[in-house]
Amino acid sequence: SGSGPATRDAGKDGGVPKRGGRLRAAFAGGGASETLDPHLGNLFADAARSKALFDKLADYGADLSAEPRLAERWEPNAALDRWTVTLRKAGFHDGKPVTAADVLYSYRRIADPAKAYRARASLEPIDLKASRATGARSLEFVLKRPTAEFPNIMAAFGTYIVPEGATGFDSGPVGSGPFRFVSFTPGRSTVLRRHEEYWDGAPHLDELEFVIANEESARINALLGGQVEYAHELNPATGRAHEKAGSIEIVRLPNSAMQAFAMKTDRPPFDDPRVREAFFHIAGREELVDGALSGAGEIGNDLFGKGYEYYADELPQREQDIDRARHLLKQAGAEGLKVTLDTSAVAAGFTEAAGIFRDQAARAGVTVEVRMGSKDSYWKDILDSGTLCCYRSGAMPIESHISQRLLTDSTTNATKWQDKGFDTLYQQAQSTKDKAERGALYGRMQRRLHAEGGFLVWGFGDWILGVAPSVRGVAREAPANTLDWARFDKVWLA
Amino acid sequence: MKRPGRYAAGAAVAGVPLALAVLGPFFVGEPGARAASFTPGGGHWLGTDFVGRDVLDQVLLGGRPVVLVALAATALAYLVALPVGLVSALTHRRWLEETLMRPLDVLLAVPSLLMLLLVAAAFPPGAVGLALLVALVSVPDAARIVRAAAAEAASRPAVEALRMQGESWWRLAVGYVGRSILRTLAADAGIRLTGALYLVATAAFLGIGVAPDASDWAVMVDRNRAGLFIQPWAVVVPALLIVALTMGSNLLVDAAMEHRAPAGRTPRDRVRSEPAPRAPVPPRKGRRP
Amino acid sequence: MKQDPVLADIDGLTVEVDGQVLVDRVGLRIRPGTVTALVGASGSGKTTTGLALLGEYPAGARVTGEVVVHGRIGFIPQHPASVLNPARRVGALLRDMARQQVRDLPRTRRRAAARQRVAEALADAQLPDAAELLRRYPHQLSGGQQQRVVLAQALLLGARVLVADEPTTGQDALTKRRVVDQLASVARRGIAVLLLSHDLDVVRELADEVVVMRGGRVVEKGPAHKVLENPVHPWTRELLAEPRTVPYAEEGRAGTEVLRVDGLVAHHGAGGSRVPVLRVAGLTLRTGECLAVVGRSGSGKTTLARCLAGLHRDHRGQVLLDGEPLPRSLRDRSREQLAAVQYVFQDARAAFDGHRPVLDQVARTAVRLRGAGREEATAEARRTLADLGLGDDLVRRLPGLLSGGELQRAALARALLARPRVLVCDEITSGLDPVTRRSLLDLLTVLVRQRDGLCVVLITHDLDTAAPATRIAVLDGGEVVEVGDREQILTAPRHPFTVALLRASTRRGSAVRP
Amino acid sequence: MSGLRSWIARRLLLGVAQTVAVVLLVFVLTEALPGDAAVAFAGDQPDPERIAAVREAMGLDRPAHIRLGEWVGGLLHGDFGTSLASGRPVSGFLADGFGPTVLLATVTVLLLVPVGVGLGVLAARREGRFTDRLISSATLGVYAVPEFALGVLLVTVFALRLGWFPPTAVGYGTDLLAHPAALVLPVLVLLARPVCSLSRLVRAGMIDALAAPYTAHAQRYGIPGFRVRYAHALPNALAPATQQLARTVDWLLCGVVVVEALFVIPGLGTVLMNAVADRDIPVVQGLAVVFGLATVVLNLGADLVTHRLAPRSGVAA
Ligand SMILES: Nc1ncnc2c1ncn2[C@@H]1O[C@H](COP(=O)(O)OP(=O)(O)OP(=O)(O)O)[C@@H](O)[C@H]1O
Ligand SMILES: Nc1ncnc2c1ncn2[C@@H]1O[C@H](COP(=O)(O)OP(=O)(O)OP(=O)(O)O)[C@@H](O)[C@H]1O
Ligand SMILES: [Mg+2]
Ligand SMILES: [Mg+2]
Repeated sequence: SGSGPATRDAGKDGGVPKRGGRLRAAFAGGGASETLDPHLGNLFADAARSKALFDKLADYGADLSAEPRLAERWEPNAALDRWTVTLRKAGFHDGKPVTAADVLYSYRRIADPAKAYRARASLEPIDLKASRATGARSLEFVLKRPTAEFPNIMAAFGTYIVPEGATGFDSGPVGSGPFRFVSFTPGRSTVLRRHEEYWDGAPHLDELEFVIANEESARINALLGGQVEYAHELNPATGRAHEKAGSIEIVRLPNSAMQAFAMKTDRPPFDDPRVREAFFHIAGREELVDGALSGAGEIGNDLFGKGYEYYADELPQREQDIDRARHLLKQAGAEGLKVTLDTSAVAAGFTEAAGIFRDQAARAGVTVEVRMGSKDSYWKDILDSGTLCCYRSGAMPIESHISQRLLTDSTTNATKWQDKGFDTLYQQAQSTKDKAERGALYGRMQRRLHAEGGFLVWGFGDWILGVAPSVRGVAREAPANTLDWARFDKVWLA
Repeated sequence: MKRPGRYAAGAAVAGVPLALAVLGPFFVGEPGARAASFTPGGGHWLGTDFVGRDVLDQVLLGGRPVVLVALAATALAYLVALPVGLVSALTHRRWLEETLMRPLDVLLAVPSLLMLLLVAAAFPPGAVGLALLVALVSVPDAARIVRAAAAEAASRPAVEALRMQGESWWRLAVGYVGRSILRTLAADAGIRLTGALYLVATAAFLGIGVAPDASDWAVMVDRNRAGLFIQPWAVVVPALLIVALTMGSNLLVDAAMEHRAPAGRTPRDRVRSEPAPRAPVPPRKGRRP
Repeated sequence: MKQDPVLADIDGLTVEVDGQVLVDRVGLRIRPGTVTALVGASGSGKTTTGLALLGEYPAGARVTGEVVVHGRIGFIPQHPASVLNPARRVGALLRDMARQQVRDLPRTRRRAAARQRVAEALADAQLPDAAELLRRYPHQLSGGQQQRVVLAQALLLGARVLVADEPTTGQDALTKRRVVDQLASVARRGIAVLLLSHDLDVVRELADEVVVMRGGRVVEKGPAHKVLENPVHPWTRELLAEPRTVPYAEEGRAGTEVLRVDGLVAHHGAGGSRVPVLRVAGLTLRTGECLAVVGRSGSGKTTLARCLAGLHRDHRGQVLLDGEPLPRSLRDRSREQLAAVQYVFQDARAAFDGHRPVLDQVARTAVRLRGAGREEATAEARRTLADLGLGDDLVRRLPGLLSGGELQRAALARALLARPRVLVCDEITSGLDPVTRRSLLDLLTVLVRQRDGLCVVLITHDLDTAAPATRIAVLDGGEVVEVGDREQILTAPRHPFTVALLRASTRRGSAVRP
Repeated sequence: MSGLRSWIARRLLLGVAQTVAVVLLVFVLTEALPGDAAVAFAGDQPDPERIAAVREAMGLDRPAHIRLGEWVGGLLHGDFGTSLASGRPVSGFLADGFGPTVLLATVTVLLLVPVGVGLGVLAARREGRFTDRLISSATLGVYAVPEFALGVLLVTVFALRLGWFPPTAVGYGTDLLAHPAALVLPVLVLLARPVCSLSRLVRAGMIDALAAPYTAHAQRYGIPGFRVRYAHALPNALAPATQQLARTVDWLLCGVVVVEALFVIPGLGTVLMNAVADRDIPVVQGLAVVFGLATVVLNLGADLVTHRLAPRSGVAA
């Protein structure tokens, strides 16, 4: 895919990239237990730091399709269960080249069952015992089953390549990323310096510092006060307040966060598709986006991945239709329905959305009782218990969304959508080499979900950043978690 | 030395929020459709709040719970703290005092965040959880202040005399000691009231007591903070009302407490800072009738 | 203003509260080097007049007339405890005052000089070895010691005018002598002293001018010898009449034992500094008798009384009522036990709740300890108070609005309402003029004689008051040095201390008679 | 004196018991919270298999009392244990958070005492008059404004508009002393509420103390007004205020979460927040020890002062 959006934007920002300077970027963090281990990272701050220090074999483009990074090329066999990957010429910060052995070491480290690294689930399709290096820079991945979207695996969150044998990362981690390590204080700051020999061209910045500020208003104040040049994750309201003021620049990364209500399809009342459909019709999506996301986002159509590759654009937008909802509920014998909606302050917009939806449901005669849960254990709590909950997802390919959440054996199936036919469709897609055909299969799956799935996807939130006027080259289209999000090697200071 | 105007300031300041709290709910119309959050104008006098509701309506609705909850919470806290503090100040049994006060110290040392989280997790949302929470958080503080204030009064000869008369503990503790430290208690309670109010808001955010989008001034202040710069009214109006409530009620209490010292011979102009006269004092002339 | 040496001038002073006249057109002139004594019945307006010099009036008073004062005024209030800061050590104010006076000295010498001045003032106020005393808190001093500390403050001040409200009430005869000498020497130094006193001996000895007050009016004034020796006004004459001599109790009516003190050793302070201040090997009280306890100030009289009353827990030994040991703390005593032993506090003002009318407080005793109904109790309280000369309108006021002597009587009434079997009275006559004192003691006599089984412990410095008692106990330095029948003690004292005490209180013309 | 000493000794002994109680309570509370370190670690990927693996790796599969026992055993050897979330020693967490917290607390208290007491005394002197009303209204007004709003307001005016102070301490690390300007706004926010509560209590006590005869007496005897008020009247008014002050210091030491977050000061409050969110029990327990000890010592101090200011108490019958 050659030049990423970053370089495109650089032109729009005007001027030729200037070399030098130090950029300070404020992120929310995890306190003193933060780590530089790229496989352990969980937070946005971890992801951004890992991205600066390390590389993956591939990464997601703005539409969530995999783009080659350390992998120069990849080639499947006919059965789609063996993939040959050729690495590009790249070096670690200590001068050693990135080799197939490093890749295998990294993947095996991630997959270590004793360690429970986050990306382990993503690497599950790979048979790492059978996979092997075929040369210094080429290797063959053996998969447990046909996997047409194997590149998504190489681009998955946290699948960074570390040098063979690397264990401790807190002092002097060595990666192949655009920046090399200088210093790290957990929960406070991380200082990195330009890696001159970076394979994708040395960064413009001399130095990059990540500082941790958990409170949103602290990040925006630090930005306004010139203490940082880049503030990650701002509130929609803050975005609106400063958009036109001109002292800082507000960058919105669209389609970054799916916002939904997840209905458990395996238990009453949502085991009745009519009730699910009724709920689809209850939701006033504009009202939800305006109220819960403060207008910073787009409405959803009960499908994940708006704007991403394979997204079923052609399906009609669902509108609020209280009469129809009442009718469906009556049909289902669920008049005067009472449900508990689980929510928590775990993600922006959750409690707001819950309140708004409660009022909307009341108009259809449904009593929604909002229950606040602990934000630290929310995701675990809603996974198996309850019937209806607020749900959110960051950007990932639609295929990953399906494989992680909608298959019978998916590990985080919050809607308990377990459907043999659906599973089969998925497997079929994974064995289909032709992209268009595969797209059609994804389309079929999405139609089913749209008609009777468990996710009431009401919106997609923007990811809002603030940058100082002097900062150029910040990508504007990349959803959070994709390659160009929080990417600093193409950024420069005017 | 009665000044008729001494209640005026407090009454004027507290009157607005109190009137709103009492009468506000009667002036709220049907809730219309929600607008976008944090938008000023657009048919909403005070704009909209974080979920697009009319701020004016919320202000009108949000006073009653604040006043009720804060009052009830403070009263509850004192209901426990007062006897505990007084008993421990009045007893001569060290073990009793230690038994009463030391466990409270333990409560004090537990980070309130943890307490909040636990109560949030353990109790269903509702008045009970909320009451318990506020009591848990305020009682140790209040009890220590009561105890400290009462220590001196409890050791006065007047208390011995009351004991000599076989007065009941209540009469002694509440009628004499409590009354002697009334001013301090009033000051502390006045402040605690406001503290309780925001505790309710924090609790609401963690899911205890009232809903996180409840119509409640304190909750409004907390939840609308994100929009402070685009739609300030959603924060400023309820905050000002709370400020007025706090300020007014405390000033009223101040006024009520004015010159409550037991009557006796006091210098004409009460003792102030002026140094005692050194040179011949100017004749002190009384008013001639 | 004419160039006369008048230091303080009160002219036509009228103080009215709620239409009631406390002081009516009083005029006074105080000249340097003289002692002006203000005498009169309890509640006659002495304190009100004295406080006027300080610019203090009852709250809400209407004041007319003129008060002019030149220079600083020292003040010894009737209840010295009230001006002693309970949260500060006794030495704090003294040291601060002294520091003010040595400001002009070089820095290095200030400390020593200040200390020197304080020590002198204390010595002048008859408080020897005061260094230890200065480190105490006011409540750790006996009533008389408190009074002398306040006197020391006034002396240290170097005031040009000294208002001394009952400066000798709490002192034993020996100390009183010295205090009187001290006041005399103060006057000799050119200081004008306004002495408000009931103690006519002191007045006789000190006063140059005597002003006699009654009901807020000046009824007679003039040079001391004239007024005291040839009183014109009948009221003055009444005031000067001889003290009573009729014994309080019927002679020879030896009753049964009520209260016995056994091996009592009382301590003050806590922990390591716990010092024994009182030792009573044995002391018995019988029904129908009156035991007077005399002794020097600070000898432990109040401590003894408080031990009996259950107000002082920190003691060894036992107090037995009818042979039953009484709990040490009155908290553990039953109602009957509480009622049986009643104590009238030395500092009456501090012992009342300032927020409730006196009558209510007095009546409560009957309600709580005898289970009387409210109405009934109030009626009885009103009667008892009236017997003590306290009118209805007076006792419905808050304690702060009563004079010192009035409060003392109210305190006695409060204890009497319990119908006690043992009544411990701590200096209950100290704030009373001779006339009122006489009537109070008469009342007590009636009670002792009529109420079967009542016995009274009368703590007093005044030998005239002690003399009619059945028996007299003499305390010195915490030891009972002598107990005996009145005749024996007064006529044939055995202990040298008793002798000294008796000698000190022998006054001109009349010795104490048995 | 030695009575006092034995009292202190007993209270300290009790204090140890109290601290143990605090630790136990905190342990139970944290255990009672929904979720554990493994769940918190798993975040939005609560894959049950993964949670089980993490649980095992963290040793959470063992019974709670064994874990507590082990931790206590370590503590007896001065070892606070290791964090579950990061595997780093807990003592490091405490040491890191302690510096900024103590600095903020010290500066705040150094300003709070004179300002709070001074305002209280002034208001009491002018009871019912304009100055009193002004002081009362102003402090109450500030008190009733929530911390975050006050913080945002101060930052907007003094940092962003006027540029006098940095808006946050971001990037300054632990060495805040090197950037005193960054402390000004946080300290102001921290002061806002305690100044009000302290001055109100001082005022309440002072009104009675100033009206007391002993104050008039000291004044009459030529003691300068300042000394009369502060050395003679104030001690009688101070007992409740001292308790309040102890509470304030305790609050300052045990983490002022809002201010730390708003100004990016990584103190103990932040450590606690994160540890609770991570269910990092050893860290929470380490903090509980620190908080428990701080509270015990502060309460003992305050009680000593109370005792000293009411010397008559304790001898009552
Ligand atoms: N604030 C007040 N309001 C009304 N009456 C008062 C007030 N203060 C004092 N009195 C009354 O004024 C009278 C004079 O009081 P004052 O204290 O001057 O008497 P005194 O001569 O000093 O008496 P004693 O010898 O008993 O101390 C008393 O009857 C007292 O009850
Ligand atoms: N709380 C205390 N702590 C230490 N010493 C005390 C305390 N109370 C009293 N004392 C001392 O104990 C001694 C006896 O005091 P007490 O009050 O019994 O004397 P008293 O005979 O009643 O004297 P007075 O006639 O002056 O009232 C005095 O020397 C006094 O200083
Ligand atoms: Mg008098
Ligand atoms: Mg005595």
